[in-house]
Amino acid sequence: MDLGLDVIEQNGYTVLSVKGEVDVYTAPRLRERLVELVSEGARKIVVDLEQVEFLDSTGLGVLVGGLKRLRSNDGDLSLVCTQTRILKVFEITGLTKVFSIYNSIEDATNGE
Amino acid sequence: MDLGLDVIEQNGYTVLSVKGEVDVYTAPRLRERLVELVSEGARKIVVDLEQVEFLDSTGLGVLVGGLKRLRSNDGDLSLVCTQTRILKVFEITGLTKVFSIYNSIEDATNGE
Amino acid sequence: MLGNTNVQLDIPIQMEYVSLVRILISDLAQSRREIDPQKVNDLKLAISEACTNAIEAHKAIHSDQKIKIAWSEQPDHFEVSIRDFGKGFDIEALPKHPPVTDPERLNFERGLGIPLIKALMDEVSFNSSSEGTFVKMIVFCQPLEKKLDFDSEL
Amino acid sequence: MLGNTNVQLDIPIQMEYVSLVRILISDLAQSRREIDPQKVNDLKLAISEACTNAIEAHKAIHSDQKIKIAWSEQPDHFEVSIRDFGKGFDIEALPKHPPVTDPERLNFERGLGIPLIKALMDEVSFNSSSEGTFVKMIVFCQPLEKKLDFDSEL
Ligand SMILES: Nc1ncnc2c1ncn2[C@@H]1O[C@H](COP(=O)(O)OP(=O)(O)O)[C@@H](O)[C@H]1O
Ligand SMILES: Nc1ncnc2c1ncn2[C@@H]1O[C@H](COP(=O)(O)OP(=O)(O)O)[C@@H](O)[C@H]1O
Repeated sequence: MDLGLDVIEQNGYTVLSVKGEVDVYTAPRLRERLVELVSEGARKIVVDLEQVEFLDSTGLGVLVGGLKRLRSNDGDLSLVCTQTRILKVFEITGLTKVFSIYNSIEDATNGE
Repeated sequence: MDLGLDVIEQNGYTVLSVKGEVDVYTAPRLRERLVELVSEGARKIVVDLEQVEFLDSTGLGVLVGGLKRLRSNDGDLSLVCTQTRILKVFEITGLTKVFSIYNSIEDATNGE
Repeated sequence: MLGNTNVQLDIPIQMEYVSLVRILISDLAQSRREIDPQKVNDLKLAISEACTNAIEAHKAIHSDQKIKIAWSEQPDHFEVSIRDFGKGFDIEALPKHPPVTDPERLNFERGLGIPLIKALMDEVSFNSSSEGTFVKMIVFCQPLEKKLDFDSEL
Repeated sequence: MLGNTNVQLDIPIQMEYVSLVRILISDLAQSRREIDPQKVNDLKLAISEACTNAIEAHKAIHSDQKIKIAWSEQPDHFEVSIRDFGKGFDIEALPKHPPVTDPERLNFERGLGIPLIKALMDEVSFNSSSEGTFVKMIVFCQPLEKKLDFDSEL
């Protein structure tokens, strides 16, 4: 199972676009990529979930871990997500209140 | 599992376009439709297999049965098929020598 | 107990098989009955969480025994169960997460699986002992409206 | 015997489950190794034929026992087996079809399943007794060139 992980720089933000299914088998790759980005100096990370087909609690955990790491480095991690089935997972777990979730990469990288 | 069965008349031929997977579960519907068409008077039938995703020996059997029924009524049944994976099944079983197989509905309904 | 098990799948103790279970269960749910596509997504997520836990439970005791997923159909619902032979757990004793507004919340990267299963399934039961765990999940085929306000439960 | 069974699926005696087996097996073949897509199609067809025969064998004796499909992985090949508990058959005694040029050929709508399995699989063995039938099929993962000129065998 492939997990697509593409990075672009936009407007001072590092945008990580995730493609495919994020579950217990693939989530470690997402975690590694986030850790790498932070260690390379990224502080404002946007994780674009628009092409994610499936996301489970392991995926949520990785995102929470990333947010924690960035906040403790004076950075932030926000999300792009409009898919109802993915948003639902954040809603049920209350994580919509923890993450800033945007409708588009443009919105997420517009600064405030 | 749905089997699409669409009929159009073209150039004096009855064209039955099959869509989906033809296996032991769905083949009876194909058989019924062929029997119906013959009993309604169709004699020159073209079975268009271009949208077939899967065809097993039960499907082959139904087509052989249809051909037999038509030949014994002074009719004929020919096929439209260009997909290699479907053609392969006809080749292995020698049925390429039993059926006329065309590249398009146009070719199949051009007379001869 | 399960009424009438229609399909049973045994998978090895490797995380890469969880996606196979999702494919199987979502195909079953979609092909067998009229069902709300969102319910199929819910089922895929719940079964993933339960299988992940089952595989983890076997890994924890270095068991290479397969876990068993069973699917059965009842007049108005589907039943999916996951059986493992790990050392079990006490569902009542699971730690509660701090509220989402608490900064401490960020220290909890795990523990979201069972709350998700409970929120997504129409009914769920956990039977766990030192012999292993049996999770039974029920989804009604006629879509039911379900409120998604489970913050307090997490 | 099967080396190492990775995945096992039990299905009920209903023809609509054959498509489920195809989905499972093709997902396994595609996700586990680099494999020629045409080989995956071959495997889907062979497994369909074998499952159809197994279900028919159970229907013939009104058995509602499930049939068992097992998947295992070896260094250079996949092994897929189908076990049923029907009354078995003698593969040597199967009627031969008339040549395709014989007009009589049109009277044979059946009997193409086993020839297809034999032509499509890299190796196949049938073990049949009054207790049931065990069909083992092997597909090499590194694509092999295979000539498709089996007319004489049919
Ligand atoms: N099948 C199981 N066998 C043993 N322990 C389990 C099982 N399922 C869940 N648990 C326990 O319950 C805890 C919470 O599970 P869950 O809510 O899914 O979150 P997570 O798996 O992320 O920890 C697990 O960490 C584990 O200790
Ligand atoms: N698993 C099985 N159990 C009992 N008989 C079988 C089995 N598989 C095949 N057979 C017998 O062999 C015959 C030929 O099988 P096959 O070549 O697949 O064609 P078909 O199923 O169309 O007859 C079947 O009709 C059946 O009598």
